[in-house]
Amino acid sequence: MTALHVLTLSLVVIGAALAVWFRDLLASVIALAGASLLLSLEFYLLQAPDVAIAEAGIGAALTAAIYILAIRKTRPKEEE
Amino acid sequence: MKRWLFLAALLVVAGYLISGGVWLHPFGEPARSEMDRFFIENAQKEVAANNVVTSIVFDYRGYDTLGEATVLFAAVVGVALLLRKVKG
Amino acid sequence: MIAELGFLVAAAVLVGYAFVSMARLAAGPTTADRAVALDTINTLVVATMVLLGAAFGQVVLVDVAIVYALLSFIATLYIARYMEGGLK
Amino acid sequence: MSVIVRTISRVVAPVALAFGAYVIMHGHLTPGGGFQGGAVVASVVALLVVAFGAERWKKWIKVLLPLEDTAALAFVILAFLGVGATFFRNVLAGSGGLFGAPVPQPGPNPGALNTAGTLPLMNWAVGFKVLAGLGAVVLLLALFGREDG
Amino acid sequence: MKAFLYLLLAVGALFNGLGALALLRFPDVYTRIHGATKCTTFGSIFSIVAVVIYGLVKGGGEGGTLAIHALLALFFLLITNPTGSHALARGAHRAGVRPVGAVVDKLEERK
Amino acid sequence: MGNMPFVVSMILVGLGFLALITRRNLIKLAIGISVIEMGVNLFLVSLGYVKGGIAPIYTYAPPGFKEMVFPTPQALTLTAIVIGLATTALMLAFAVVIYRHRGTLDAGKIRELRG
Repeated sequence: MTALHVLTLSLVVIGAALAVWFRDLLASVIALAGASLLLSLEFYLLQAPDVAIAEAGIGAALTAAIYILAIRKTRPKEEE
Repeated sequence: MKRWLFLAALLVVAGYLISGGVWLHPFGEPARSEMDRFFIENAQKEVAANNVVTSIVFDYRGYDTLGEATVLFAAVVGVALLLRKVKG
Repeated sequence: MIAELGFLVAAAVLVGYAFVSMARLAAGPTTADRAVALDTINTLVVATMVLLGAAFGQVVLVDVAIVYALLSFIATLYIARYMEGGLK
Repeated sequence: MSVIVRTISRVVAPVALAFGAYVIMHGHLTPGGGFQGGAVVASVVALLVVAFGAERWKKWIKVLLPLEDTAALAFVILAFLGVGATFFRNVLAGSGGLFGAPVPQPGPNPGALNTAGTLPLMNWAVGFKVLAGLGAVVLLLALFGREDG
Repeated sequence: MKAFLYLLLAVGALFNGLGALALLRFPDVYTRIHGATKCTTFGSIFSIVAVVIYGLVKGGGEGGTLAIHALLALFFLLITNPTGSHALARGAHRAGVRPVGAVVDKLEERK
Repeated sequence: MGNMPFVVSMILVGLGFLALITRRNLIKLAIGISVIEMGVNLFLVSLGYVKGGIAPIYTYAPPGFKEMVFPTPQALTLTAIVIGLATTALMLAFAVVIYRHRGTLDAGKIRELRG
């Protein structure tokens, strides 16, 4: 149990750090989607299936969808 | 100079946040539990729902959900006003 | 028939593989590499969730895995459509 | 997108709609409820947008935006049902009518669908609200900036 | 019975590991898609079938529900995962990513 | 392990603030706010965790369970997630409209081009 918690939480932190660190906005959104996915697994481990389903439905599809639509309508690179 | 000041402020804020996390009460042993125990024991009798979370969302703390519905409505109206093309 | 410990260990191993995928997500030279890594993490997490539902002995938790299996490819489709040059 | 993606979308979209309805309907028994089921169904809207293009679903905005208002109104009316005692009073629970059956036995049980009073109705109202709102958001973002608007 | 379940779990973990290894070691996008998607989907079949058999052996309403829901998850995984990989490979080819070390590109020649 | 979920949620909040301070792209700022939201949700849910507890659902619960995880923080988080998506969509709509009018997403340049 403890090992699972530690692994999942480290993965969440790595994903969020990558989402903040990437300059390419699309890569940043992909890392954010990965972090949201693993955060949902952490909610699952914390025995919160309601929250996990909400995070799954929203983080898996809708967040990535609206971010990518917004990036498509604007500029893909973050200007320096 | 400015960069060093920024780094120092960053370190201070990070140390503050992380020490707050470390010295909170231990994980897995919540401090106050009367309200939640009441909900867990009485949800089946009073609301007749097996899922305690749903009974809280829609019954015990329904005002929260009402506020959430208002915020969602406002956000959707804002998006529609911003992005909808005005005809004529 | 105590297979719950086996399920738990298998789930931990699968989460460990997600580290490798995360390394590819960090390193991948093109966007497509990162999207492949995200897809792999999706599959691993779905398998992990099903295994943990059996390991905890709670049937209702498996619904989360169904939602993920059903919806996780939509993000991949959006990334692919973006790379094709669609969605204008 | 390609033929394969369109074919699979034709298979997956009804199944996901049915699963979203299951999540909303069993909100008082299994994990789920209005928010989660609405998010699942709104993801179906996102899938249809990416697979078939956004123009095809342009007139759905005229349906989705009023649907959100109607669902919000239904939720508030359901909340007003119990105004004799308190706001958000669950008047239907245990009354014996529709959704009024008491829990089979207290403690762990397989559950019965017609329990929990106004909770399933509120689940449906909030589910329609969330699916209409988030689906309209995705459609509006996808349609913005096209020449034919 | 228990040994059989453990065997299934071990095979599933092995194939998932091969998929992750392919993701790390292969040279370009297309081989990574090939290795990662195929191996993880195949390994997940074994892992989830172990849960299904566990539920069926356990029996009762609880075990039956567990088996049915796990089978549903497996079914959706089997439908959606190859679709995503197909769209991704197509998108990568349209975006101009070329295979490493490829001598001939038949998809390019057809145009 | 210890208090690792609390520490991780604090780290997520710090990362989001870092993105908000150092980056100027509007969509990147939205990503930073999303990261802060993730941290807050994780903090709320892990506040309600009880050691050895099961999910607060009586359907098919294991017969001899001792504890249940506290349900109130989960209910609050549930509404917070949906609100988070709606407000993110509002922020992205503002970003798209600003790009359409000003031709840039840089927060500093937008401030200079007032009027």
